[in-house]
Amino acid sequence: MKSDSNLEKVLAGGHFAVTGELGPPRGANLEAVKEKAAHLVNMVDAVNVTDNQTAVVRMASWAVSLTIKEMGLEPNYQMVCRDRNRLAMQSDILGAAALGINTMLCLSGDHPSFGDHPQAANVHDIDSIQQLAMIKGMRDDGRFLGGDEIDTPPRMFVGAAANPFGDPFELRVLRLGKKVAAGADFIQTQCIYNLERFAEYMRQAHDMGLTEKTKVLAGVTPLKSGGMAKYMAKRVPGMDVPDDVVKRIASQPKEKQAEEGIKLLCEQIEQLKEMPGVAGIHLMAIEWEHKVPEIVERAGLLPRPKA
Amino acid sequence: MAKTDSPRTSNSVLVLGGGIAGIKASLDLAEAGRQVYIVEQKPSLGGFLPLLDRQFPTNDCNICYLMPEGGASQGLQRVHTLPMSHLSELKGSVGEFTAAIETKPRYIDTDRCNACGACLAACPEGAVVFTPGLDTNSPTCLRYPQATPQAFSIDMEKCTKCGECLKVCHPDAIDLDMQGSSQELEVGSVILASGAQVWDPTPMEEWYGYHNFPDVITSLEFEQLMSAAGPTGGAFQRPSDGRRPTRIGWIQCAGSRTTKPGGNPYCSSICCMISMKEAIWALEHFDRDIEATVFFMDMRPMGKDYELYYQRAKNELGVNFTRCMPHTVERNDKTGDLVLSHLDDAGKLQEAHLDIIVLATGFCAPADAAEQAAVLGIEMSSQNFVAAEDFAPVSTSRPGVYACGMSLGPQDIPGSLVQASAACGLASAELAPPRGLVLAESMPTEKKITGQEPRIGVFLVDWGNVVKESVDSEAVLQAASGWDGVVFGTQLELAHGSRGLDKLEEAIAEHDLNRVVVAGYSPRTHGNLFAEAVRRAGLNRAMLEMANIRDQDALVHRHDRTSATDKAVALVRMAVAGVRRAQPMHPVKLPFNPDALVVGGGVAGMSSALSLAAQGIKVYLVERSRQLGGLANELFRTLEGGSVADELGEMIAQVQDEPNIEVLTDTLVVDHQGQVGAFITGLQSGPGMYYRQVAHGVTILATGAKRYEPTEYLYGADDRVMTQLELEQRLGKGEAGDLLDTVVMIQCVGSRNEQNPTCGRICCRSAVKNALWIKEQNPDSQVFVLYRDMRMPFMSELAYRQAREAGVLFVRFDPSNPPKVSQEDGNLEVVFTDPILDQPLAVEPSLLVLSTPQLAADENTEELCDIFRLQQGPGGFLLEEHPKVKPVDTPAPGVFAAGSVLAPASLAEARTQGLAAAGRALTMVSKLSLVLDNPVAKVMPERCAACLICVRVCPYDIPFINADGYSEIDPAQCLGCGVCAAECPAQAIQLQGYEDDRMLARAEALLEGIL
Amino acid sequence: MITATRKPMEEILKSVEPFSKILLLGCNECVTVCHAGGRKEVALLGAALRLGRLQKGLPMEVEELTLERQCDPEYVEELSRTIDQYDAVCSMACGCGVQTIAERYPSMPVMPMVNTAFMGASESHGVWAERCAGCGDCVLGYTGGICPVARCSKRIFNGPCGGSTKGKCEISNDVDCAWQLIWDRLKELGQTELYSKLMEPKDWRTARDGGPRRIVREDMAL
Amino acid sequence: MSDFEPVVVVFACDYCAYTAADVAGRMNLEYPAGIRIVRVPCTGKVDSLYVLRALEKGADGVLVAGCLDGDCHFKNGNLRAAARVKALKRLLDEINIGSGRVEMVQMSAGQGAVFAETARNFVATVQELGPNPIKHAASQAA
Repeated sequence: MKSDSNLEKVLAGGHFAVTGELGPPRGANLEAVKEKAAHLVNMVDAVNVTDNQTAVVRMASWAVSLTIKEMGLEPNYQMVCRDRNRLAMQSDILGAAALGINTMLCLSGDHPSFGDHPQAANVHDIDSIQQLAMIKGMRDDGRFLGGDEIDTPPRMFVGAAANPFGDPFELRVLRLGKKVAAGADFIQTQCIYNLERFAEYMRQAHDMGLTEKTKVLAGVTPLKSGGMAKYMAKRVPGMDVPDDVVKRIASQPKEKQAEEGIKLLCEQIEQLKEMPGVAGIHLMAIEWEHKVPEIVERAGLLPRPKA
Repeated sequence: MAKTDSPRTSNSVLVLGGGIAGIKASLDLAEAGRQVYIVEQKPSLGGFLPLLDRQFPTNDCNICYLMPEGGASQGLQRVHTLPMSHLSELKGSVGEFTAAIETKPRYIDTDRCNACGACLAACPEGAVVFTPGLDTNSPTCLRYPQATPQAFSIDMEKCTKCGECLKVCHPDAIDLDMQGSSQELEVGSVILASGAQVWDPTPMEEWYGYHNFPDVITSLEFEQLMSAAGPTGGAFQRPSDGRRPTRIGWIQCAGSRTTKPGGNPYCSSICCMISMKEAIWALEHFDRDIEATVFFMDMRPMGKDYELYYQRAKNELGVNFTRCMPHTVERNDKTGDLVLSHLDDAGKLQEAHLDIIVLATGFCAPADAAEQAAVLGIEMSSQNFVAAEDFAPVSTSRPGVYACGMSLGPQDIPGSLVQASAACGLASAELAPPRGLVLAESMPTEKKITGQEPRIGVFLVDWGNVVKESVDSEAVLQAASGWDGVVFGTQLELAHGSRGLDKLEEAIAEHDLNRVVVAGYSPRTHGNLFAEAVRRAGLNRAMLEMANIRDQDALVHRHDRTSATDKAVALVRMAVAGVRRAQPMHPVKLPFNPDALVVGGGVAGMSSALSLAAQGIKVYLVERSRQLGGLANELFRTLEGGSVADELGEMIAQVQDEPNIEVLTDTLVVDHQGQVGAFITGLQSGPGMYYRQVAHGVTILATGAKRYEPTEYLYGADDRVMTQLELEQRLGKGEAGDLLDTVVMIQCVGSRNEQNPTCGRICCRSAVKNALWIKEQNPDSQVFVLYRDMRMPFMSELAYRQAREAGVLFVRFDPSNPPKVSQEDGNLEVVFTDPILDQPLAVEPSLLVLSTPQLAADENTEELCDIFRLQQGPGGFLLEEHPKVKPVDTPAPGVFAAGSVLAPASLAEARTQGLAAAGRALTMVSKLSLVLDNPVAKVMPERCAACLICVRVCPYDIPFINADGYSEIDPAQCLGCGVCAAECPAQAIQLQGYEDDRMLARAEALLEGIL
Repeated sequence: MITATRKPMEEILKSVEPFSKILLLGCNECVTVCHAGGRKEVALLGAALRLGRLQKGLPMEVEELTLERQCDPEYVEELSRTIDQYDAVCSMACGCGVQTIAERYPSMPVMPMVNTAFMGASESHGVWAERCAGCGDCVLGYTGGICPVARCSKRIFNGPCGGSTKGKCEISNDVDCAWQLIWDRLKELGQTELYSKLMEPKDWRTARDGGPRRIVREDMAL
Repeated sequence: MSDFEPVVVVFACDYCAYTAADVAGRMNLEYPAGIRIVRVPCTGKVDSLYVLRALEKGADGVLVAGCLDGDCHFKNGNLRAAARVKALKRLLDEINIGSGRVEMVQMSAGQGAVFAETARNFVATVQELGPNPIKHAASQAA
């Protein structure tokens, strides 16, 4: 084992993994965090704790990670390249590791122009792939990026995000390959709605032998309403929501749309379970944490394996 | 046109007659480098023109554009004017004529006389003759710049040799013993332009009371009566008792369209327009209380868009029109009223009481027409006008002798000018080929003025005294005299005899001026005229700046003398500031490509092509369709009965056999660039639309019109309803037989209505032609022609009469109550109102014929306008440069137009315009080199940052960054728009004449004193 | 080329408030080419300044002059004889020019009239776009001649990020995705294998992050 | 400010507006005498500087008068002029002279009536705006 990560163990055990997601609060209110997190206990194998997602300032990812760790959850500590240079990153990683955080996700981060501080300088000292390589190097070679040796290297199970649907499509698998090469132990993908296209992506990844070297968790998000479906389809960069999906949700009466969304989600999860190379799902129920138990229940993903 | 066997060695043409037709012919020829002898029997040139106060349809005076002085400044020295002269014999044959000219004594030496007028004042007998223009206060432009030549003459019959004049003549120009002279001229061809004379109402005075009643006058006399320079000095009084007339009546067709002895059977064509012009002018010039009534049989405004002029006169300007048969004029001795009795529309006798009656007298052949024809050895028509044919409209029976203007019959100015240019084209074909002519440039070398302090002369030019009316000229000159660099200022008076331009040139020499401001006319209209004068005085043309205080000040602010004067001062100050910084400009000379592009293979286009080709000019003749001939292909015969097919066939054959013409059928024009002398036009040919470019120096557009597809009167719904063209087809092929039992023709279908207010112009003639033809094929057939006005100009009136005599029934209808056509179980019925019986008549025709107009081929013409940067006028027809004085020119230099692309045209008109366009083109093609004197952009290398901005913004991709690393602009290609100069971030590019410092100086001078 | 744009008039007018006679100084290099500070722009701003001040009722004398280059001491030296007659120099050059003036004439206030923008190229008449960030360690050889540092919003060296959509960047449809361009060009060049090479974290010392940069040519500088 | 008679400089293209102005004169159409026309070969030649200088010298308004869209004798000079006028308007607002004092107008050579009407209307607009603000300042300074 590379780490003490629960996620690593579940995946190593060949189980179909389930990860959740949790957005830190825009304030110093820990209770809110705990309340949200409570819904996820025993429902998922790890919880991504986002890092100033969509470039909006939130409670530090490492702090929230520690909090939910105490609640018995496995935090997946996210870190974006936008806000830290290589020094800050490495020191935070050492701190997190020291306090028992075992899982990390490397990301570029949304551009500040989307967030609440568009005027902020964006660091991008290194990019997410370089970040992966850096963490792998710290863990396996026990060396800082600068080359110096580390006394007690951080034992991190490190993953990366991937968007199968960004353009250019042909570059997507190649880039996945780069991330694997850089040291991604697992991959969490962007929300999948177009399963055919995703299957194609997985097939290519499989052909390149990537699914051997890494564990791919397919990102899924329940569509709460026709409006949300449309928004995802039109507005979110690099998102692929097929028209029939939008139609299916939107065609329902308002009050039935959420239910339809969950139904659709469960069907998708069934298909993903069957898809070669898919090692699990990453369930992003943003501001819908309380629904997670129902979803995993109905998707037949319970009980979660005990590590 | 079959080539004559002229040796083509001479370069001279004899022009007989100095009216506008003769003048136009002379100017065109001179501009084309030809030697011209213009022989005029009167003491001075001008013909009727100087006697007209205004000309329709613009109702202003275009004399300065038509007379030599304003018409064309270059080439004038090649026109030799022989006044008081006539042709006594014409020996030899085409290409090598010898003309014997007799000149009467003038008793005044034209070279010495400066027309100061002293002799006229001194002469007790009024024997001194001088034909001034009419209204010297005309609010238009330069009045008749007194006579050309600038000299008086003496009428020996009146002269008593008292010798008074000798005393006062300082130039010592008078020689009372002067003898007549004769000379022989060698010329290659001859153009007859001796015009017509006004018909004299005397023989019909029992009808019109001319002579019997002093208040019955002719239109020309009325014209003078209204004129400030006329007998009443502008006071509007009637001859008999000096009372101010309020009820004025015009009697149309006085002496025309009549079989009465002393009258003329034909229509004089232009009297309708003249009367309307006079009526409108009377209403505008004098108070609105005037009641102007035109008594007419048919209104015949025949020229392009003249119908609109008629509608305006009737509906907007308040001229009354009474349709009637004028009968006799009596005088009520109690009231002094003139009483015109006339038969109204319903045939009832009516009386009209009037203060003045104006006889719209027509024109007839000059008294000596037959005599002159004998001398020339040419055949004349029954009416003693030159006998011409549709396909040879300006030719005479003697090769090498051509005719134009009223010697071919009464017509308006544009018609005369078009014929003049047409005759020039043909006459030139008999001369040495135009290429290779070296045009004499007799210009003094330019003075070196670089480094000199500016010595500016300010000249106020106010020919016609328009500016004075609203601007205090003295104050302007006064102000100018105080400005930096202004050393001289004066008014250039043309009204007092001497040629003002000479004065200008003298002043430049006398005061050693190196810069000139002319305040008065617009630089657009008169810039060239004065630039030439400045150049003649030894200065560079660019040393002139014009202040537009007439069109853009005096004429606009007539009710605010103070402001107008202030503004004039500002405008002149601007010009002075500008000219102070003027730099000499040196024109670029480029080889002139003589080849011609003719677009449109109809009669007009082919005429142009043949005329040019006959003079060794290479012609590309482009036709959209598969075959040549255009609309004429559907015509069978002319009104006179000649065969169109034969003539057209021969013409097409000539075109195809002509080695100088490259015919491109199935071909479209797709793009066009360059300037006159160096055009490049892109063509696409054949089904494959294969693209090629042709280089040419001039362009002639003759793309014709399209036929109106009627929607009225069951057309298309019933086979018995057809257009005149379709009828002509049937008649021509002899397929109409059974249909000819009862024929009804309806005129003005698709014209003179809201959708198309213009007149179809030739539909009346088509109707009469076909009506006669029907009668010819089936004498028993009943033919009705339902019309609004029968418009049968000149000799076609005779055909109209012939048709009536042949039993064709002409029934007038009112547009408010048009004929009604219906069809019930197979029976066609036409119901119309007979004005005389004033009740509806129903006819069941075997054939219903609609007289439909030609319309502008809109899409096609619009495309053309895009490609050649031209504009469309009312009705979508191509807009010529000037409807009066430049009828076949377009605003684009080197681009001419002919035929029905300009307006619906008859065969003869299309043919004439085609020849005319060729004649106009020759004035350019004869030039060996193209002189580009437009301002061009200049780069200051030391400033240039080689930023490429100019390269990017130039609409013609002319600037480039040269080997030395700065922008270079080829003056030969630059068209001088100045965009590069305006965008250059380094201010490294300056446009000649519009340099930044100069523009800013102008603006500042214009605004001086405001802060 | 260095690009710049004129500052808002309000800011400019405020910055010259204290002065009654200024020298408005253009530069005939980059700022001329990008229409920010050449003779033409100097004349325009000059007129605008006079107008703006007259409108406030505080006329100001504006002397207009454009130097060949404001970032070379020799050219700047031209001012030495006349500069004392002005209350201030208002430079329309890029920051380099402004500082060269300030350095040479310590006692003379120097006001920038333009905002220096970026190193760019002209895309068409009136359009300039950033092309180089001056990072001091050019990677264009590996990226098909398209710079990820200057043209990717996230400076990603192993891009594109997930936000790339139809060739556009996630921040705006008007911004091309540099990595789409890079990839297309690499395919064009048949060099797609260059992509698979993992790009190492960049040494930013050669860029601004290494502190103000100088170039000293031993073979030239004595 | 009713007795205020604005002075307006018109930069008129030789091929259209300048000709139209001549036509207006020959048609005896009236417009205020404050209208003063400067001839240019094409509005594309009208440098923004000319407009500013005119205002600087006390003009109350400036018209740039060019050909109708698509009719520019030099293809697109009128469009460039229009673009410059747009930018100038922004600048004039920035310095409180007012964007309303400069306008781009378009007409064809024959439209004498259009010229006269345009001139009248613009003068009326400028009358509303009042005199060029620098006049007042200048008079105070003096």
